[in-house]
Amino acid sequence: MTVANGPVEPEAAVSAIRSGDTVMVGGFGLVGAPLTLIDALAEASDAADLTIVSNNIGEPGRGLGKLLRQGRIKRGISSYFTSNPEAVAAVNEGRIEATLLPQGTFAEAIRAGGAGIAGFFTPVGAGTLLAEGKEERVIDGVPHVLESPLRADVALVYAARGDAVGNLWYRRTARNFNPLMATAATVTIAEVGEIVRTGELDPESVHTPHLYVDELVASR
Amino acid sequence: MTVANGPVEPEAAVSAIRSGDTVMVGGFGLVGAPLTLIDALAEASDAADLTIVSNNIGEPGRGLGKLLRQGRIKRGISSYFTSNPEAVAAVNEGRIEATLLPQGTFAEAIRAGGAGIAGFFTPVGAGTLLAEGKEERVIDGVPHVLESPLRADVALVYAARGDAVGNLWYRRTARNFNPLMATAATVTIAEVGEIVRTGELDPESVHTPHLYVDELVASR
Amino acid sequence: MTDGAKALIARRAAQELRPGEVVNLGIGIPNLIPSLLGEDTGVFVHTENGLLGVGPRPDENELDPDLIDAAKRPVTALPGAAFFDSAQSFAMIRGGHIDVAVLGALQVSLAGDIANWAVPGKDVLGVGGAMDLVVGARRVIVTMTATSSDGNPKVVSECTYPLTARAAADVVITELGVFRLKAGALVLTELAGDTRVDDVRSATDGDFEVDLENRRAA
Amino acid sequence: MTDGAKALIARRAAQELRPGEVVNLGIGIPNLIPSLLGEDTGVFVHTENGLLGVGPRPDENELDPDLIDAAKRPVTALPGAAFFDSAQSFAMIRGGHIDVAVLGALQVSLAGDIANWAVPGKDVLGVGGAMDLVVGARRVIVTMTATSSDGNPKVVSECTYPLTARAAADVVITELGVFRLKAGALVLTELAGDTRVDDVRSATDGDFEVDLENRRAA
Repeated sequence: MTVANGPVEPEAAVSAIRSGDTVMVGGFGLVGAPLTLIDALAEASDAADLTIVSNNIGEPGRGLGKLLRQGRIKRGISSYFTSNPEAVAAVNEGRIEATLLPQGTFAEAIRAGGAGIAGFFTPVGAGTLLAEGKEERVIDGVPHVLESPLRADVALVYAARGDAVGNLWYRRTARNFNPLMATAATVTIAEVGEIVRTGELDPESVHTPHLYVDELVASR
Repeated sequence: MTVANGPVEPEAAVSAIRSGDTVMVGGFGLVGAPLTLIDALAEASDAADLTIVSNNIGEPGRGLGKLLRQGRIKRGISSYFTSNPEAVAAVNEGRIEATLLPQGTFAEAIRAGGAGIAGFFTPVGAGTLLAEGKEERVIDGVPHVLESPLRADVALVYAARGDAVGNLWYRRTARNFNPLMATAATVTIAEVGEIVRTGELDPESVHTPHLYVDELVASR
Repeated sequence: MTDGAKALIARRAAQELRPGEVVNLGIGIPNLIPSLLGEDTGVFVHTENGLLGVGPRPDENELDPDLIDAAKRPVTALPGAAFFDSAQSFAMIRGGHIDVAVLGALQVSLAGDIANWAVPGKDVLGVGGAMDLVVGARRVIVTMTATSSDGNPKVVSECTYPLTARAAADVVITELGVFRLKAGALVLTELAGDTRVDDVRSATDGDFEVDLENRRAA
Repeated sequence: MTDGAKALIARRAAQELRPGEVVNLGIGIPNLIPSLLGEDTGVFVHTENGLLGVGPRPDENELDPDLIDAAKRPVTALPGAAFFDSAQSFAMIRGGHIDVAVLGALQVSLAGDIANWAVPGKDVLGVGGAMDLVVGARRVIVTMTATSSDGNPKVVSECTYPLTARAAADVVITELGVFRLKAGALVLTELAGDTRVDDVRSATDGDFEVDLENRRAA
């Protein structure tokens, strides 16, 4: 689809998130994280029991760290919980479940989720703790692990620029997981730093074509 | 790696191709095909028994159609041989072997080859002629086929612009399979329409970062 | 098959498209659709060789050899368009991001199986994006004549041509009417002009249910 | 461990890098390498959060919150740099397009197994790109002190810490010398300064071959 009705308020956008949902959140740490949307989710929604798919669970009291303090995260799927000591404590005290994936597998699984790939074999993690319970197969003499795609009910992404139909352009290393997550959710909500007229983004340089984007929100 | 020594002549570049090699060739039909490199391969090399991985086998007497007429292609891996009736005839007369893949599977297999993915499950082709001999698996109730990555000894790609270290930028629908193939070969040779100074390409808009490119050739 | 009948099928197919949808159009009848869509219908055309936002055919001084569609015809790109590589393009298709694929077929079974890429005994050397599109698009609309040039029904109890995918057709539009897949079976839901149900039965191999809807205003 | 010893390890590691190579640098000792490389060494630095062509740390008026490395420190981008998303970045890593990864470790076994992401009994909640890098990079150079802060050897017969990958270390550089993986086993190939083989043996858990090369000029 595409963005139908122009930008909406963040509070309205995040009302798409229901208790029990799986939510992808872009960003590497807080860089490229959709902070306006996360704040709206923390302040204007009471959706709980969320499964969060994000490389990190924010920082203490910042970004996803807010939702963590509110006790609204049931499970995290990440490559690096360690960047938020409160997330580590929550896991160790049994308050949230944790699924840890190698960062490349995490990224590839999200891409697979958006690309209709139902599983892929990677050599990364084979023979380690992180392969436990997963199918292993030796391919061309090398042990591989079968990894499953990741999908979400809602993806929250941040882009520096977006046009009115929802084409997105990311800036520098704020790109990271955002373009992948935009492809892998039933509803993708894009927080945009600067909303430009349709036609202003160079079609060769659109990082996320609009067919992946459902709602557009201006950063605050 | 990166482009070490600046642009080379096409004849020198294609001397990397040896008899029996697998060669990927970019382009959708002739759009985005590296015609200077193909001509050099046809005229200045006698490498034979080639396996060609390309969406099409050129057109009659044009592009890869030249190599076909020279009898230097042993096998084609493509999604659409039909665009060159001489390729169809060569297959039917047993002069070349043909492996046909759905176009999306063909593209994904090349990406997988460049991305270190040893196999992937796709629903496309399941239960059809093109799944014969392949492992099938029902995942979430849907039949899937396990597809293997494609790799090559040498990839020949075309980009409208490239800088001195080998960053590439493709123009419009001439992009197609070129960026994928650039990632999936032991040696990637890029034919470039316009060679610009390093730093002239916008780092947000580089389509193929230079670590995928080994040799640079100017289009004739 | 007259051009008029093809235009009729294309016109009916165009009515299936809704504003904001992303549509991939196969060769043949589907390619008549763009000129039938008015300006600002809000439908976005995707072509699998790497463009979302296909515009009208260029006039001579707009011709650009780097700008073609999947049928290798020159096209233009509309404001808001984006270019991408083939892996990304098919990730869109396979990942369910194309709302509608409109395509021709050689046969469609009454279970919605589609055969549209190969004829038995002939070369099976060109599949292109056919399989990806019928598996991946959220809605698959088949536009075809009711019978082949030698008079055989194309809606059949079982496909005899090599399959493209099983249970993939959501809507089948011929010059005689419209079938929709309901609970795993094609149901005749609409008759074209003064066509009668018996006309459709005699052009179809196999039995089907009839559940006529009010034809929406054309 | 003095800063001087760390600098010694980093300097020796920097000598392993060749012009034109693409290098990913882990946190700790590897991060001392960029300032040791002269201008125009022709080495390109990759950071897995999405940049090829990492430049020096910015001064205050160059600071850009959108431009960081994988350790989340501000960096700059050199001419010829490219930005990309995380799937592409790890496709580069896993696909063998990173020539060298230089990284720290908790333990390396004499078979080249690396343990560098988790300590038993502690949280195993952060792996980041560690596994991808040691599996995917063409050459893996481990830079670490010979012994842990509590005096235990870090080159061991068998890793007791959770593995990152098996047989992944190509070169191990400590303040005492250099090991290289040859035929599946670490071989001591170089001694630092006036270090003797026995010094290395007493800082190592397990037996290893010695095959000293002439130390290249520093």
